[in-house]
Amino acid sequence: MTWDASLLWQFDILVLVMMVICAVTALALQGLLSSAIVTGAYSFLICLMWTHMMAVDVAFTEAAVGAAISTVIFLGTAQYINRWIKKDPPREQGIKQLTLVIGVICAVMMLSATRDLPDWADPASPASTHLSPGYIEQGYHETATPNVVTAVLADYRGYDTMFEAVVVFAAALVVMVLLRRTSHKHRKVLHLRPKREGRDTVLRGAAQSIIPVMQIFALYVLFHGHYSPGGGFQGGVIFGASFILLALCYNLKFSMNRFREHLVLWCCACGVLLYAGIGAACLGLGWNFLGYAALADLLGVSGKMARSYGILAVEIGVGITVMAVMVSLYYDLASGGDLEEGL
Amino acid sequence: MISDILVIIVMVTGLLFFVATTVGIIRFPDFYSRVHAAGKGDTLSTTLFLGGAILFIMRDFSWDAMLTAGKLLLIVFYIFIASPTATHAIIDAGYEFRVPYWTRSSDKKGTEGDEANEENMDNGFYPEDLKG
Amino acid sequence: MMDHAPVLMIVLPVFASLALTLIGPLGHRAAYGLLILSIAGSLAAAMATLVQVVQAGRAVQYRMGDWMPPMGIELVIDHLSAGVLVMISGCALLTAIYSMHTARQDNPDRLNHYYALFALLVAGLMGMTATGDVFNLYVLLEISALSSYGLLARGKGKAYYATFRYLMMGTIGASFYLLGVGYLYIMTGSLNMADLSEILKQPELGESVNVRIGFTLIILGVWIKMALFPLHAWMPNAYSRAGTTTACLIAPLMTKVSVYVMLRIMFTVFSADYVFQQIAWSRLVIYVASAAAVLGMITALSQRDLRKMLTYIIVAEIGYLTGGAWLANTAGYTGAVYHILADGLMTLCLFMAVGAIIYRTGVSTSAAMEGIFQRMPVTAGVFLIAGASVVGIPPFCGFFSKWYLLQGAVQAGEWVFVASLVIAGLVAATLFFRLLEKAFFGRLDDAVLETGSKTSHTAARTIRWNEAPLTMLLPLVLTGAALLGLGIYTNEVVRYLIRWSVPAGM
Amino acid sequence: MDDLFYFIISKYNYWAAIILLFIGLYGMIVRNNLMKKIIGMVIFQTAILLFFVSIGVKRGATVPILKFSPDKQPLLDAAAYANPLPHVLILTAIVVGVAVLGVALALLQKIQRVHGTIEEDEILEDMRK
Repeated sequence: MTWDASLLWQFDILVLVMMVICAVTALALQGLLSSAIVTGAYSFLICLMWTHMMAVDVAFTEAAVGAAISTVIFLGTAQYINRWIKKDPPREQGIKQLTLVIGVICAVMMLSATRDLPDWADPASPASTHLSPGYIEQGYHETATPNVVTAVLADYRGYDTMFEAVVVFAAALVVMVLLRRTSHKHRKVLHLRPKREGRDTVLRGAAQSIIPVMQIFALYVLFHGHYSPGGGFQGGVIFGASFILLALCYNLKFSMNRFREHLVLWCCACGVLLYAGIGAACLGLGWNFLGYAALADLLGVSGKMARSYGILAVEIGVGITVMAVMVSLYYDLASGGDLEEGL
Repeated sequence: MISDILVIIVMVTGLLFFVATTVGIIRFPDFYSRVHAAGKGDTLSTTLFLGGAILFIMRDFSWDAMLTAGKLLLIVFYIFIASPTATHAIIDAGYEFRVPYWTRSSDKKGTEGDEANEENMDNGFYPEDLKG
Repeated sequence: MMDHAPVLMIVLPVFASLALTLIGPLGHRAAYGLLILSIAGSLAAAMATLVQVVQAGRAVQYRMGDWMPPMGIELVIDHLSAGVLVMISGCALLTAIYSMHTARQDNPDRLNHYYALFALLVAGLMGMTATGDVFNLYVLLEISALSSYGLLARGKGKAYYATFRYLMMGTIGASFYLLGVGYLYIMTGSLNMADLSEILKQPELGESVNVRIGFTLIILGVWIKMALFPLHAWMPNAYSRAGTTTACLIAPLMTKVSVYVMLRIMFTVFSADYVFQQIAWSRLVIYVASAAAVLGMITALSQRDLRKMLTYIIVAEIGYLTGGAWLANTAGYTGAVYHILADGLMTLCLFMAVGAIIYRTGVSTSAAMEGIFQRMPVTAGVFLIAGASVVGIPPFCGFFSKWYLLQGAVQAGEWVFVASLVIAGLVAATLFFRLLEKAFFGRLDDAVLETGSKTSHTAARTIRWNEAPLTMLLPLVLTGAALLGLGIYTNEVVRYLIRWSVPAGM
Repeated sequence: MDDLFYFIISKYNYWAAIILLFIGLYGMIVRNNLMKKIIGMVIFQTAILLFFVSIGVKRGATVPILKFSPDKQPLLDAAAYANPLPHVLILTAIVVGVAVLGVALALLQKIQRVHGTIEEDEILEDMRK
């Protein structure tokens, strides 16, 4: 019964308590804008927690996706909805209280059942001894990728990741099918905002100096994902965020002139096509779907290097899709679907 | 040893500025001064804190340490650009929406800053009439 | 290529949806052809796999990326999933053919994207059925869910709120499933279904309260997804407000695949022993299922909107399926699995027939049925077949699944379930006789006057014989024939397919 | 006393996940405003992700990126690295989460446009008309 001091439990508990406070606040606030911002803070806290749990890839993704993109699309939506909520109506409270009671009972049951869960951070727990040693010990020999998360993500469980790219692709399609329209007669912004044309040199100057660096950083994150935290998702999200920043600092049209709508949609599909196409190419070369080792002869390298290159290629596919999808979500949600004026 | 003390001094100063920022955000009377506190204090304290971290890393003078310190320096640099810009944008937006600013008289009337301001922002009027 | 059939049937629709997005504004016919081509390919691959499975007498495995199973993801297609896969791709193909006119009517713009989502939904459902990995199942569940949100929201006006509720409930269901998987993972360290079931055989895990919580959460999540009776509130509005093609695609398939997932979790990941001896909720679940069957049918009887009525019939059918699965004997299991196939076809047939009627009359209440035998004899005939099948009249497949279910219920001594099956059957009979009475003897003018719809008025007056277009009629007749065929070949289906998949310990 | 302390510090992470889970569920089911429901959904999903990542933590382990010895050989000691598998699953789940969030917000905008409100009771009233 020893406890390793390297896991600072005091720090964890502090962050977790703050997370609970943020969650309650986000649900309790009357203003929806403030709720959205507090949700962003919640995301940042969970990033901190995950970094401390040594899940750097996950924290990176959450910081980019949960804290940045989610908050932006929340705010984009907040332009088109009633921004203040009413108090919950008094009627129907009976059934809601019943739900509450059932919920509390379930929570207490689950909390008391944690006694039988393996201890937190126990190296001898089943999850740490059954599959994960295999990935860590063989992963490098089989895929030549030091970042085990990347190796597992894009190769061992590459089939999952392909469908994950398909999920975001589907989301972009759904949002577009739902919101996109060309007539402007229904446009109704509930909240007026300042027009940004021809103003604000400070913002533009800052954007001009940051955006190129962001894009280089995104490419670095994507291509260096074998050796450091990062990969297709993170790189793609950061690259997409650079276009969103452009739209925020200038205006939507300015960003759309650089990354047009049909090109965005085309990129959404192309990334998935690259991924699935590599899978199908492996199939055509006589291996199973997504067996990158099939590319060894084609590239003239050993099987494990072929897997490494395969991982890189599919990460690029994921990156393209995710980048385009994030931009597409922003375009549609922030402009209410008519792509005239954004956040 | 002496470098340790230096690191501690820099970091503690940074933390003090963090505390000051927090107090400022909570205690200042109106929107503009709060955002100002957040913008200035946050930038300075983050810079100091990361500066302390850089000094700490540079104690052993190796290539790896240099690399890490360089990355931290980049973070400091971009926070230095981004944070004041964001503050500027927020204050600018508030100004365009004519968020009321604090004067001695508004203090006497007992307007509690937050709710009044947020309501004002929500019922904001179009900035055209500012330009005229 | 035969070896790769398991993966081809999943990725072909994905490629089709990518192509539909990439090529851009194609003509309607090109998009339609591409969709049908890909789903037909999927069906062919599913058929090939079925033949392979039946010939080999064991499950076909496919290793993604050539990784050994517990490390990598594998597809496992056994007798149960092969049957369901053929059912899914078959129903999807029939719906795709059927969609020629209705899809264009429901989607004046963005038809390509509509079809792309259609293909993604099929890919998600196929993938859910074929996979042998519990987490992969979650990802594919979300694909099918997301694309179904998009398809359902294409309905007009009030569909948005119904879809939003569906999204909320669907996310709760999927997240419960994910949390349950988390509990299983923390206790076992594995995600592969076969591997999990090996590990879960250890007695100390069998008694662990956390494994039990994991099982409960997964089953609860799946129940929300399949709209078992008290959790069904999201379904009727979402389905009845959707466009015709969407309803024909989603109504028969989504819930049946969720039932399949329930069976997979109960009998492949866990075991019959665990579910019926150690969890021991069977009796409670059977009561709930009985209530679902009876109340679903009675609510259906009280509906005026045709599509809503059919949706409540689905609620009742889900009751049959759940009850059959939890009867804990071979006959009940056989009935449940057979009913997945039969009910998929029945629901498809009903929705298609109603869709055709709505397409021609423009009326969606039961008044549309008035005098339909004179105007649309083929559609009405197929509707009659489907109705007879739901009621359970012999040569059609609905009879046989009910027969097995009754047999199982009697063997298990669950008299409540027996009673509910009989009552639900009687209520269904009332419901369909009432509709068919209208269809035979109803007077056209009354119907038209009642709705006061000008366009259908003139249309009905001038054209007496007003059958649905051929692209709608053909799949309709094929489905009707399939209902009959499945009924006639019940013995073969049970002997070659279902008997093999009966879990040990029943 | 020591046992109690050990019990708390070996389980608190799961507790936080479960508490957040039910806070989110409360928001999704009980709150009347649809935006709040969506925020509840975000909290609900991240709570599950927190639970998953908690599984991957190992005492004395570092990030799952292989370290190399000076002679370029990787150090392949499974105990030295955190369990990578939950991280992979959660990466997938985060992206799924943002996809669902995007669709939910799009639906929200549509609801506002059709019904003129995002309060559940007012929408139901509007639909009854």
